[in-house]
Amino acid sequence: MARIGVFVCWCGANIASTVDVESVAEAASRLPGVAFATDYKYMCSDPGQKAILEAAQEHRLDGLVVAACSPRMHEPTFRQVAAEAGINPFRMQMANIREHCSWVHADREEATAKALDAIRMMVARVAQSEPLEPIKVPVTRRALVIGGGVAGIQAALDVADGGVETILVERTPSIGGKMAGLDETFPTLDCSQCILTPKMVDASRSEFIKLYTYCEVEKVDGSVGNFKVTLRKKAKYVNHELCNGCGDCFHKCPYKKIPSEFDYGVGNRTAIYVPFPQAVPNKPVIDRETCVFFKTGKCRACEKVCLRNAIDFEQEDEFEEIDVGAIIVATGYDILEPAEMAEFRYGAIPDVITGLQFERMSSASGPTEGKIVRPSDGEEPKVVVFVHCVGSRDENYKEYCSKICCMYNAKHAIILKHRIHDAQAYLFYIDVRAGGKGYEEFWKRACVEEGAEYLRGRVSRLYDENGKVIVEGQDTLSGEQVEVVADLVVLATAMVPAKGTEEMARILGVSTDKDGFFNEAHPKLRPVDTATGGIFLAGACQAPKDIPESVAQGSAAAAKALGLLTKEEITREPTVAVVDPFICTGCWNCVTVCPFGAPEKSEITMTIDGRKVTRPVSEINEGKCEGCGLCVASCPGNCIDQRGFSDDQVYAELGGYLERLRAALTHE
Amino acid sequence: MKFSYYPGCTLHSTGAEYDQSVRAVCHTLGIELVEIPGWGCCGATSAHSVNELLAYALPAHTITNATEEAIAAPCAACYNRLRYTDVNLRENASLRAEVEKALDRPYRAGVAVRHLLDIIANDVPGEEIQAKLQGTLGGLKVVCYYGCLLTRPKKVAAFDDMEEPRSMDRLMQLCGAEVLDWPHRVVCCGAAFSLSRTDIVRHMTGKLLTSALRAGAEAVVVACPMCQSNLDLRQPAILKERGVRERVPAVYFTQLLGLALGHSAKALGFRKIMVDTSSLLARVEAGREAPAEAEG
Amino acid sequence: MATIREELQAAVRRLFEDDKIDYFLGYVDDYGHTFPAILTKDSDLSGLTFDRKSYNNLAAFLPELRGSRLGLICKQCEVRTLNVLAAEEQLEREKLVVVGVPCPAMIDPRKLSADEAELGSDDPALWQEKCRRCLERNTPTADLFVGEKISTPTPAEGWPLLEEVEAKPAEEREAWWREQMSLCIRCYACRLACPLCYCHQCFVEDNKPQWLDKSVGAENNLHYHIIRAIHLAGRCIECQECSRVCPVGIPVDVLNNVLSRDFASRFGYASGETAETKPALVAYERDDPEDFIL
Amino acid sequence: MSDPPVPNESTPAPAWEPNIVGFLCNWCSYAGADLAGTSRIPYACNVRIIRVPCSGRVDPLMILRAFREGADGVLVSGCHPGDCHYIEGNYYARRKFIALKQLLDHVGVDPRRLRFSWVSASEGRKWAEVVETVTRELLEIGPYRYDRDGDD
Amino acid sequence: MDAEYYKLSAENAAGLFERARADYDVVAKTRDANGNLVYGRPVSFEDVAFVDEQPPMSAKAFALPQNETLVRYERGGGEIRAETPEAPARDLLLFGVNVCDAAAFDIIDRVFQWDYLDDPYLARRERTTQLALACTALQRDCFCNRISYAEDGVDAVAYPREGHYLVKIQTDNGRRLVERYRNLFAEADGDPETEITSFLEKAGTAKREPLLETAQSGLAGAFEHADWEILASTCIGCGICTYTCPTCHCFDIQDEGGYVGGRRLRTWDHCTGRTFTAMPAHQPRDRQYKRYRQRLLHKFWYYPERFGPVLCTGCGRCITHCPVKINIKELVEYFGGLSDAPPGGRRHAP
Repeated sequence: MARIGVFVCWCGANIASTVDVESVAEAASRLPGVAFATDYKYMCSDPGQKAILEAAQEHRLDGLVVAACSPRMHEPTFRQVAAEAGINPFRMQMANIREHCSWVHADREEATAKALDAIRMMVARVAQSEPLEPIKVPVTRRALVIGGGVAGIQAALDVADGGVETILVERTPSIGGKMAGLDETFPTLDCSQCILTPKMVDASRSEFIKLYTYCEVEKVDGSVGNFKVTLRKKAKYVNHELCNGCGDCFHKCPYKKIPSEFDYGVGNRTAIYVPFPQAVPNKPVIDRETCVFFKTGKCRACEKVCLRNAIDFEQEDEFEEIDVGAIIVATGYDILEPAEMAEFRYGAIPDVITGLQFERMSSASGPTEGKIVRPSDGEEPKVVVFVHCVGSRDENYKEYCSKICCMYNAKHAIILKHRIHDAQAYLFYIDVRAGGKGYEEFWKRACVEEGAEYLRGRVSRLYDENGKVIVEGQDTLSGEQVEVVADLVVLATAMVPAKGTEEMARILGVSTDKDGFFNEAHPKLRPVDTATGGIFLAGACQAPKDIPESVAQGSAAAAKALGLLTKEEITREPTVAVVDPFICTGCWNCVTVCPFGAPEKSEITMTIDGRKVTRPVSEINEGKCEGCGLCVASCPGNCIDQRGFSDDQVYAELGGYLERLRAALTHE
Repeated sequence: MKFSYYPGCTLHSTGAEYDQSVRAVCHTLGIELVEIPGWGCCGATSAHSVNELLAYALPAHTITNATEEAIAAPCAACYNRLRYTDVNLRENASLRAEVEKALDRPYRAGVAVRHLLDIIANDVPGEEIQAKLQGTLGGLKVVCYYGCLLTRPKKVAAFDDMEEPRSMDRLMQLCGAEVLDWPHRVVCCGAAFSLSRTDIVRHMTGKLLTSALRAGAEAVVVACPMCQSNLDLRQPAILKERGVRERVPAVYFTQLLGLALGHSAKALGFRKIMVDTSSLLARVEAGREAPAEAEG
Repeated sequence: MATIREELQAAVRRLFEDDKIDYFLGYVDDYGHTFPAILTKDSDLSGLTFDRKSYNNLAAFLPELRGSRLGLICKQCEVRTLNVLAAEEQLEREKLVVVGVPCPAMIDPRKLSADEAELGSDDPALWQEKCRRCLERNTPTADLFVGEKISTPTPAEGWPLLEEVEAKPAEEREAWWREQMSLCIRCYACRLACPLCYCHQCFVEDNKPQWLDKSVGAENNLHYHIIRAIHLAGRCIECQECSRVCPVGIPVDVLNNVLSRDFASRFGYASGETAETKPALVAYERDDPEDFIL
Repeated sequence: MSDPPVPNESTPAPAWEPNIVGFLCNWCSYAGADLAGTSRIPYACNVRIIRVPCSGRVDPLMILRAFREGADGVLVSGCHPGDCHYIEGNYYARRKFIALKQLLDHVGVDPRRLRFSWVSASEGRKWAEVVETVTRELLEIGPYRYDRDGDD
Repeated sequence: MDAEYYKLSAENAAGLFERARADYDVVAKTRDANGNLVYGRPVSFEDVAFVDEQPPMSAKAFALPQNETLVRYERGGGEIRAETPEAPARDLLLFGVNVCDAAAFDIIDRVFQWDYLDDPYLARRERTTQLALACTALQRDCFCNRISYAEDGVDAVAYPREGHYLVKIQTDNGRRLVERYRNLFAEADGDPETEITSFLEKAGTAKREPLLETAQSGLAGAFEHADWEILASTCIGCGICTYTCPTCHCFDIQDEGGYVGGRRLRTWDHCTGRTFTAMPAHQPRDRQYKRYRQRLLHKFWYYPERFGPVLCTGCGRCITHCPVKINIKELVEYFGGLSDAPPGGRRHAP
């Protein structure tokens, strides 16, 4: 017979005011399995906890029921007390007689009866509770960062700072992401190359960071602390060990008219190329799609000039399997394809460009060496129209606000003024959102000091008229129809998740929201966690975000990862499912329902009637099991049970309450 | 195909040529039109800016009188008002009760309201029109002007893309016209301000006409009598103000379609167009004789 | 029917001679009954037959013979069952030789008189109720078809007994089911005759915890039958063996029909149609109806 | 060791009170009930709560056992679809509830005896209203008496 | 005691039924709401079904009910109250039951009076009187003619003749029934014994060699016989044969309820089930054919070896209602060496 101690708390007057705590404690002392019962003013206080410890000693208790507040409040506290009293923490249960009872039922007699029932149920539950130890899972002290933008770089640097080996995987030939393509950044107008390049170099030099560029994540298995990741290292056709980055090859490459992805088509690149001068690693790759050798087998100009014969056309994609303990996703963003919105005639009128294209023109190392020009005739634009919220805050496209366009439009207006002193900027906006530090002052500088003309209204239509772009819109403040004859129009299009985010979500088993951004575990309290343990988020892949926030999230995700990786092993809640292989028939219902892939197909060999029979059976991977109990309820043969929420416990709880009813009923 | 025909006030008066060409084209294409007995004015823009009940009761009266299952409305304004009424009465029970009290009889829900362009461009198969062509439009250069009511708002008038409609362009292409691209397909012509604020109409229509001329158009094809009259009525004065000597007649898509289907210009009411259309008709004639490659 | 008997025996003998199978699962008639039998290569095949009393769903014997090469006679009932079992990975289809037969519709044993004159007649009123809804009389996807194919009459619609019970008001339905359930002796023949009840330990055999009382009684019996019907949701192929074998004549398959009809109309479940459909209760749609949820 | 006096024995038996077993999911509904407490929202006292990790953990066996042991009503409450801490637990649960409800309705058990609800952690008031509704409707249909001991 | 013979006219039979209802709780064959034949409690003589057909459930339940509360306990107010249900208050008359059902009671009385006297069972048997009605023809699956033990131990057996029944009384309960309604019975004339023998011959229920008892020695050596696996492996292990059988009497003890109150009850169990002898370590009869073999050998070897009669009255229900129609008579003959042709011709590899 169990020796359970029942401790009824007054919680000052919170419980005692409506529940007759003395009579409940006295009644509880006579419950089956109860060796001792008492009540006390504040169970969770120090004297309260001491009282439990003493009683546990004196009455050799092996289980505790604390009738007080909600377990969501003090379960950890009293589990700790149980541990100190030498009782397995999972043989302590709390009976919720405050939130679910005294605070919501005024009738003293009813509340007391309900409190006693709650205690009766918990005593029956503790009597059926197996002692459980938290599951220990070894941790691989290595982190994976997916995406080499500013968020990814920051995360990798911070994790490396903690002395943990970090694999930084970047899909394009160089890390740097979108920020590398920017010119000056708001609100300080310091040049992004100057503040980003040092971090890129640190990342490439750090002894703890291994850089995998031109590489994608193919497959992710395992669970928190023990992920097994398959990487696809795309063929670069250049042996980076031999190459010293002299650049002869891409100077010699005859094919110079390939639109550069990095410049968003503003400039061109060669087939063998380095995306931008400050690229890290500063070594070229050959783009198989545009290199003529892969079409006709001729040319090989780069191979001829390469003194270190680093060119290797026979290279194949390579796969590498790595073990990591934590994964930080920093896959960044793309912009909504403006061609979808016919009214802006992007693509039809050459002088209608996107914000990122404007950045590339304004960048000193960009294709126009910093000169702002009209793509149609290369002339300097005198009148430039900047259009806000193109595709954002629009029920036909993206409902959300992309957060950074107001600021970079103000920045563009300022840059335009600096580069072309007599140029006039017109900005069509709905509301200017400048909530960051120094943002309001920055925007005011654009419209007051730099003379940018802010027109509050949406642009209804653009069309070209003898070389000019006529922008029809409305200025709601003056109520006027407005028509601007512009030399150049810059569209601030909506930020959307990077291409391939959906695919990455499927590989990681992480869900995405209605707009395709990764789902954080909790918008306010766990913004960099995901629902899956050990996978963290950083940067614009989680939602539109500016550089300061992306960097902050990079560090936050790193802190989370370090919190996990600095432990030898991590403990997980032991309330996981367990399969009885002898009666499992291998129908895989559990495998189908589990959202975490915990049930795995294994085998069992039994001797029946003298013959050895091997059968497929399910087995729960305790590392992956989150303890939801879905598989337990979906197994027809009840072959799976859940520790801590076992069928026996639920049955006992049910019986504890209803048995009193049944006895009363059979009196009739 | 059988429709209840709702001409609307203008087609029995200033827009008579639209009515003539509609009846001619529908007759040739086998679309039976049964004029709605006792139809009334749809209220146009004036009603819904003054009295909401009236704005819904007038169209409701016309819809309830319709005998067929679907109504064909050639005028964009009537089409828009009838659609608006039908959608709102079905969704808003209290409004419906109020309108039924005003009409003193139940509203006949479930009648489909269709614009004539939608019917001809989407329901009549292209091959059928092709088969019935007597001659092409001889490569006449045209731009198609839908106006702002025909494709908006999306919830009510959803038979073509709101920003970039193409159904009339397709139809004209079918008839052998050279359809030019231009940016002002759905920009407003000033509509009812024609009398109260003529300055606005002159400004808006001027922009449309110069844009059409700039695109090289020899005719602006329209599908709404209001747009036609704004573009046509004061064209000489408006263009003179802007120092433009060329003229570009605004004609109904049914008139050009009628020509292609072999009806005579007189039967299609070309003479009623203010801007002289004789050069246009000559151009079509010339284009027809000239061998095919000349058109290119 | 005589020719079927000879053709069948010849085909099975060839299968054994060509060493294609270790066992053959078919029907044998002796002492006035037709019953399932497991034959080996040296069994006397003279009893092997297929007639209108071959109701048993032979798929119910697969677990015992799993792993060995097995030939079995399959009506459409068996084929649909094999599909469900395959979807739940309970059999290795490549080890089975499905012997197809033209199924003339089984006679309801409760309508057989002593001299069994009814076996010859073609009156649908004598058939088992499921046979009126049969979609395909000749075994689809058979590896080997014995006998000539016969025409399949147009399948009847609906579940007569279910609709009859359903038409009663709630109190009458409760009384009717309470009376049926008071007859139940919990012999579990319905569970053990069902090919889809293959769990090694059924919830009725559990005693830790003992969710279901062992004692008979209208409520205990009802709970047992409800849980069994739930476990067959979207799986039951309506072979009606459960009702046929019930010694006290309770139409237990009506409960299965409640769910198979509802899951067919609401979620498009056609159990046994393909070898891929997962059981209904381990699947969901985001827009499943929830009008009953507060 | 005697058993505690059964409360409603000594005092004059009040008019019949329905006994309801509530299976509440730990992340949303249990927290919602806690919130009803912290917000001091009074509601009927008839529900005894069993905490389960997810509404998907509730097996039809438990619900039927509750009725067998003397409950007059059973309420299962979980997170709103889409909010489940385990992503899709409540979706699977809902499919099971549909099947069980269909069968119990068919065999004539009053549909108001077995209730399901989605209550989030921020819906304290809704939890109180759910309990009030379920209790009030059970008062209308009376105690659940199928057959007590079954030995005929 | 030696048998006594009486004549009971058809009208008096109706009179006997009506008058007996006052003193006895009368059970007879009748049709239930679904139209199934059952041993019920018909209210009037017209409702009694005079047919040879047996109800699916034998009359066993009137001596050994499927559920029987042995003790009900309740804990409260400091002590535990326990009460055992009293013995039945009224006598029970099994009116017109099949002979094979009536004969079964005497066979299983032996095990309930063995080293332990089963009070509830014996109390019920004490107050039960059987007035069996002999069958006019052997049904398809019946084989009472192959069991030596026929009407032995039955209180009274009525043989239908033209317009009257020849009633054979064999026990005190039987005589007490006749004495109670002596005026309804007339002295039997002529030679009742030969009349009965010729009746049995005509009905086909007379004994026919070789009786199944003789298979006992053969069965003793058949435990390892290879054909058990093939001939019995289609058995699905349900409880039909045992629950419908008039002589199968195995039961399980179950406790229901809990600390505060509940009951201990006896409920039928069946040796063909997977959990019957499932020990914690393992289930000794781990294959279904072993469980079926146990049922057959218990009936035709272990029971007769210990108590004399075979544990079977040949009623054939276990064949009629078997979902896979396994024929126990055929198997007893085959494994007992009475015939060399296995049923359905499925000899196992030699």
